[in-house]
Amino acid sequence: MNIDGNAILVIENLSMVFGGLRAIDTVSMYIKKGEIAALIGPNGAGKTTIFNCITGVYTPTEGTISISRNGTASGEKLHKIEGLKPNVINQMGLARTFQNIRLFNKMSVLENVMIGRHNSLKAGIVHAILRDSHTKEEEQRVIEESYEILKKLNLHMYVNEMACNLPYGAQRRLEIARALATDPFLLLLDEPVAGMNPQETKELEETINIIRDQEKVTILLIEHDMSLVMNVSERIYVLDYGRLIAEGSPLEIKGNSEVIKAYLGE
Amino acid sequence: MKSRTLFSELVKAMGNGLWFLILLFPLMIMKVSVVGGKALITFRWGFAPVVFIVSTILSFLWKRALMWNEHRQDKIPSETLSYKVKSVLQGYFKNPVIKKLSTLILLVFVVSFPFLFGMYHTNVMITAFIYVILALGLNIVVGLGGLLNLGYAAFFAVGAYTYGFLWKYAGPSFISAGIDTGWLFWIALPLAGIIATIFGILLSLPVLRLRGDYLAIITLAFGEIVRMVLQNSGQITGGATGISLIPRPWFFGMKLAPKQAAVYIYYIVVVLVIFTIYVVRRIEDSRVGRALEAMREDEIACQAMGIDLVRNKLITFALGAFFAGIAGVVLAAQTTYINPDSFTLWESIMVLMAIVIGGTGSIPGAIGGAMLLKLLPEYFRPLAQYRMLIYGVAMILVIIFKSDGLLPRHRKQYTFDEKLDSNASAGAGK
Amino acid sequence: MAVMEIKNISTFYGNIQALHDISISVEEGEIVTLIGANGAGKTTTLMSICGITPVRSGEIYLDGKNITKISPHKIVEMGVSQVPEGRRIFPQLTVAENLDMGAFLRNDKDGIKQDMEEVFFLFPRLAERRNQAGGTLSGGEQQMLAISRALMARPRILLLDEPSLGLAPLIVQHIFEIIKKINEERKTTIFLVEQNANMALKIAHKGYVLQNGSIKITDTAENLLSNEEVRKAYLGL
Amino acid sequence: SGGQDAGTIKIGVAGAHSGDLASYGLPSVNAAKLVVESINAKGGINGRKIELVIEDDQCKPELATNAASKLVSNNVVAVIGHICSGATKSALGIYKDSKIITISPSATNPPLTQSGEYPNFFRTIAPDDAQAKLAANFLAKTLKLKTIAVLHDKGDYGKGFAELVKQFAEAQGVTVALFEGVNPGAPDYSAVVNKIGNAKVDGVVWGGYHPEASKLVQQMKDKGMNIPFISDDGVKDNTFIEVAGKYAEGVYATGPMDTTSNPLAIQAAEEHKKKFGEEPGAFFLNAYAATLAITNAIAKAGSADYDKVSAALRSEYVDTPLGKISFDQKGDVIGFGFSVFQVKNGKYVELK
Amino acid sequence: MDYFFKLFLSGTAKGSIYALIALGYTMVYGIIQLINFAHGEVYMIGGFTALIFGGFFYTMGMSVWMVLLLSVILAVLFSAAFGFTIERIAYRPLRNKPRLSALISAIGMSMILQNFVLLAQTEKYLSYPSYLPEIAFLQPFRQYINSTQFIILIVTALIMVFLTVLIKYTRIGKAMRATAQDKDMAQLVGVNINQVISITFIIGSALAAVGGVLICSYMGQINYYIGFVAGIKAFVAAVLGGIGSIPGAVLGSFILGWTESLGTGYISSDYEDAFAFIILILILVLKPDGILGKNQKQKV
Ligand SMILES: Nc1ncnc2c1ncn2[C@@H]1O[C@H](COP(=O)(O)OP(=O)(O)OP(=O)(O)O)[C@@H](O)[C@H]1O
Ligand SMILES: Nc1ncnc2c1ncn2[C@@H]1O[C@H](COP(=O)(O)OP(=O)(O)OP(=O)(O)O)[C@@H](O)[C@H]1O
Ligand SMILES: [Mg+2]
Ligand SMILES: [Mg+2]
Repeated sequence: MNIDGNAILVIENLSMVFGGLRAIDTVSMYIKKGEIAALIGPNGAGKTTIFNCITGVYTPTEGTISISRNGTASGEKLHKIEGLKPNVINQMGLARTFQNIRLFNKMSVLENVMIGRHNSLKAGIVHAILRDSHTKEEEQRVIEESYEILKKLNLHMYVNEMACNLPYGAQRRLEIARALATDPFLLLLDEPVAGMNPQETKELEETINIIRDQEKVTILLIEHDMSLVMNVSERIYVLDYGRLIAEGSPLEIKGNSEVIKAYLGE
Repeated sequence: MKSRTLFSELVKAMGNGLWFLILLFPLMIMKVSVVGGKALITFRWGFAPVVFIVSTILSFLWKRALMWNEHRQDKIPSETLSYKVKSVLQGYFKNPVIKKLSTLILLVFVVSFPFLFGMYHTNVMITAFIYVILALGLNIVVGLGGLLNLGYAAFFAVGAYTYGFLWKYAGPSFISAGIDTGWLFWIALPLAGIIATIFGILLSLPVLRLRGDYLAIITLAFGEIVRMVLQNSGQITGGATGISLIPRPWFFGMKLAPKQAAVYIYYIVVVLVIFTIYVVRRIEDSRVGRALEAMREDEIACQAMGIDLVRNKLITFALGAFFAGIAGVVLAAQTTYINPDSFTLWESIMVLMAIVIGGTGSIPGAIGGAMLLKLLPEYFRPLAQYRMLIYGVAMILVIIFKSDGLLPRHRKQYTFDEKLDSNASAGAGK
Repeated sequence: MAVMEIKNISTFYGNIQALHDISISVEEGEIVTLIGANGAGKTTTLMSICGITPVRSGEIYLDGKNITKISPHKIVEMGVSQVPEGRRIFPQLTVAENLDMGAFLRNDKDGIKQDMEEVFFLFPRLAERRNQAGGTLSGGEQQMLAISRALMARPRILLLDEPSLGLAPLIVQHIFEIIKKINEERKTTIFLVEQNANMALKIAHKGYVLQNGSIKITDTAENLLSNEEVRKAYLGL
Repeated sequence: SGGQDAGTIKIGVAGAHSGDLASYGLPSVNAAKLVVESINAKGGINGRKIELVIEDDQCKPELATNAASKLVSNNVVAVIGHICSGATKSALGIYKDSKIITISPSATNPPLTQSGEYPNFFRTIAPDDAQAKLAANFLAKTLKLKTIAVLHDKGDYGKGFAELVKQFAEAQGVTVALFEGVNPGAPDYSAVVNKIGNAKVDGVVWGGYHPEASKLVQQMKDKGMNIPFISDDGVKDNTFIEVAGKYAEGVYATGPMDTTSNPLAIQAAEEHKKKFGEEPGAFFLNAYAATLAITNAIAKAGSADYDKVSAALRSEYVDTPLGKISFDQKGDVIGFGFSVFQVKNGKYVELK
Repeated sequence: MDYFFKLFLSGTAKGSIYALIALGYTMVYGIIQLINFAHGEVYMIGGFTALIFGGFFYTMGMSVWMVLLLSVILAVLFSAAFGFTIERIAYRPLRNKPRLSALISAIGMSMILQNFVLLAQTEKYLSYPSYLPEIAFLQPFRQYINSTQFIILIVTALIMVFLTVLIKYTRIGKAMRATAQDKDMAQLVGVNINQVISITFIIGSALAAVGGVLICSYMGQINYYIGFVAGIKAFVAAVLGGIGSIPGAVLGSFILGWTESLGTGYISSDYEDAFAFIILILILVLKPDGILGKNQKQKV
């Protein structure tokens, strides 16, 4: 594959087979540092499955997935990540949200984000039992950091609410906040505006831009809401029946007849 | 209208009474005895009206109770009596003087217990406290980790046998060297904790990817294997005969009569209970505890947050095992005699029951549940042969009318005090 | 007479009130839509109708019969079918078995078979996945299955909770066409909850706006589409 | 020591009264009740009525300590029990220091008397080694078996007996080809029965209780194995014959000497049937004898004083369903030993 | 080889005994995810009821066949009624409560039933008459398998087929599976879940009674405690085979039976259960969802 630019995620000839079904069929794609890219396609095209392969939920049948935190152009080598455990992959700097919201429902909003910060803390069992001043400081710090993250996503007014009591749109944003808390360099969003009304969708659009610009986090998103996709993304990959059928800028994709036929309609 | 519903309820209850009369007929009214290979049946007609009337009454009350129970949570909590009482009490206990005072009273009571109530009650309390340690330990695994463990008695056995072996194998050399064998207890206590922890880690390593009941059954299997090894390796473990005459703990070189020894062990176990509560509370309320909480809620999301599930589960198993090990040593010291019968599957189930009835995950719950489960049958003794029957009934009643447990968990939630905003303070929560 | 008449219902979750004195009436053959922000109580309304979250006060009538205290399966027997929020596919049943469950109360083997073919025609994707376990379908496929399952019951009244959620643009249009079609051809009464208020109001006859558990506006769909308040809050215009 | 409550003399009855071993503990409660009732009906001992304090230990050591301390705080002067050797061991520590006489109807573990640790302990049953010796002699000398299989139920009692038989039999030149424990309560023993067949032994020894024994003999006969089956007094119980039926024929068991013709035994069984409506269960007669012995000793001693009563137990003979018995210095029963029995025509017949 | 064959057959016989109990167990377990500790007690009650009615009819002078038929039918009816009642009292009020609560209720129920029978009947072992016929053509093979074992094996097979067909193909079976997976949704397609759950308990308990009669006949004895041990083994077998899978429960039972039998035959019966548990551990480590269990892994 021919990479044009500073790639931080490179997928080569990825295939995923379930029983007899080829859900992903030799897909190759890459994500450039600092961009907002989108992955679209009809239902059941394999978008979520690609996310699952990247984040270690599935081990791909064939192909490689590699990352490079600073980008290939910096001279940094690519690290293969396929087949690693989800928590290891997350620690390497990839974070995701889920198509069906998976918050820790019975924990507060603050705590959800604190869980995201888990790996930036050190205190183990012994520290927990002794609770020395260092550990106390650390706990104090994580609360403050978490609050800062909530503020960025405009969730700070809910800080002490139980996650399950939040409005739907806020829950989606909390998932993003929680993912951001793990300090990723690449954020994978699976249908971030599904179930949101147009007003909320607009707000999230802004948030996504802010995350990219201020936090310097690269974003890859899956979405069926074309207004969002076309507004925020710089590059779009289109998947159909597990195969890549198009790649390009929003304008190019909008005009691509194959994409119109398979996906966009009209 | 009202009297008519009451009437129809009564008719229904009588219907139920009839149903129970039929249902229980073969077992209650008929009685079998086998003589010369032939089953002889006698009829106890006298029971028939009793069964009918008792089940009619019970069924009527049961319906009422269930209805009341169902509508209980409809009420706004702040308007219920129990809430009002609770909040008044809480108000009192917020007062530092009262808080200190009541802790002091409790402490004085606990400390003076052996002198107030005598040896029998002290002994019973020791048994109950041993179960409190077990319940708190298992609560880490089941309540915090969300892992159903049906083989917990194995770690209890490891602890008890650590002490037993120490006595059996090192005891003679202690005696010949002229050292008081009472020292062995103090060596066994930390050693058993460590060995049980190692067992916990070793046993859980291969099985932690299992979920739910599969994990439960595999821990059950481990528990049973440990017991079988203890039972069948007679040369080493004493087999079914067990290990006897285990020394009581050393107390400044004094030989203690059973009465004094009971008091002494009582104090030891009280200190251990306090230690256990302290450790469990700290862990629950830490980074590790938070991760366990999240793991119980959603394993997949938890992993996506970079949390290593296996490591966390391992920690819970190891910690749980540690406390079981310690409790085992105390058991061996109290009974001075151990055999595999004290570590059956039933024992694991009892500890599990203690924490569920107390309130899964709740520390006061584990304490209350363990006390209840161990004290009830003791104080049900006057009920003689009806004891276990009534015990079973009590379990069901408690769990149906307090299905989240008697003292359900109120997790301390991490909160952020917005008024202080950036010079934020971490807060004690709700 | 209204086919479905909701009179002053209030629903609670434990001690939290989710619905405050709601009244809705749906005429035979109508498409009625219920719109509202997240957490307004739309799902709760649907679940209250079906008896899953029983109401604490008020009454619900179906064909003039009071169904307020009736158990859910009996209400379904009376011809009410729902596409619930979150799809609620039976995860271990195959696609075909899920559809079969939709027709649980029907006895006409041939009719069921025919309807199944029709559903597969509407959603070819499902035909391809016929023997796959429901739980492993993609999000959108599950949504198609949930809609199809409800159709399999041949309901007289169809309750839809955000049917377009997670569907590709092409399919979203398709779904609304299907809704319109079964309303016209089968004379099925439809009660539609949607985030996509724009689309919903376009096919509906009448609409209700729900806010914090209370009905705020009731009007014809046309009027609602041009209502300033609605346009701002729910149509994002 | 206790018993100062001038009104009544309290006697404890402890053992498994619930749980899986209840069937071994409850008969002793019945026995004690019957004896005490008849004594009280006659005005009690020296004018004082007897009161029973019944405590359940489920045969668990930790519950036994609680039961024991409960009895101690209730000021009992003596305890009939406990039933299982393990529970007895953990309870004895408490009784010993509180000077309470303990008479077990069923705890056969040899060290209980032989170690000399427990001067307050007596039993109306012979220790395992006595019966094991008898069984080993019988199979080696009388039956002249060359190779045997020894099975047990892994329990304290059964396995103890089995090990001793093995030891004594080997000393007499018998080969023990198979020595194994089986799971008590299992529905089926055909695998181990096959193994016995495969081992080509000419006799089987069973250490344990009758429920398993009857399954074993049934499944052995079913597979056409007609070799001698020798067991212990856990099997020398009429329930065994009831349950095993025709399969019981020919089974040997060591057990307390035949006392069926003893008028007291007949009377005790009748009393039981009258009061409880069924045949008495395991260790009933032993418990009956134990209760008679202790009440007699108290009567003879003239008070409930520990030293006097234990002296009386050791010196006085008393008529019981087991015969005229007394106790030796260690606490083992005198005047009542073991014999070998065989099931003939549905009855245990003592072999002379 | 003959020895192996004998062991294998006794393992099969033992396995079919476990299976007879495990089938009812796994059914209830599969539908409401409840480890029904009281199932073993229903099995015991089935055995007792048949003994009691059998004894009664026998003294009335009925023929052996009639006694067998009537007592089995009554045992099945009464056990089914017990199952139904137990569910109503102890499990239904806990339907939407944490799973562990229902488990505790089940343990409590098991204690109640055990002690009830202990008090109402007897603590002693009772001889269990076998009314089952000797099968003539099996006589030459008595060394390998006896008539009762053979009948148990056949009945197990029949019940397995019956349950598989019931659950896979019938309307009630479909309703059961739907109820198992999502109770609310099942109601929304018209399933009366209370009825379905009751029927599940009725069938499961009726099967337990059949097991009670057959197994007690085979053992030749009964006592109030036989249910507990049997229940645990059945639970192990059911999980080993895969939760909720009917053929899985049978296969799991046979694997337990074979392991125990061969382990006893070639190594030692001292560790009979240990072999079974080691096999269990090995299989579950390799197949975390049981032998025939479906992969429960959630799609995310
Ligand atoms: N575990 C699995 N087993 C079998 N098939 C699967 C599994 N997971 C996914 N599939 C199939 O793979 C295909 C791709 O699914 P995926 O969830 O990736 O789709 P998607 O592109 O995210 O669709 P949507 O937009 O509807 O969410 C689907 O047809 C689905 O049925
Ligand atoms: N199971 C529950 N327990 C407690 N409260 C609940 C529960 N389900 C819903 N609620 C609360 O009831 C209110 C109404 O919720 P409902 O799900 O009906 O809203 P909705 O209009 O369907 O929203 P959405 O667009 O997010 O689906 C919300 O405030 C919600 O938090
Ligand atoms: Mg998807
Ligand atoms: Mg909703």
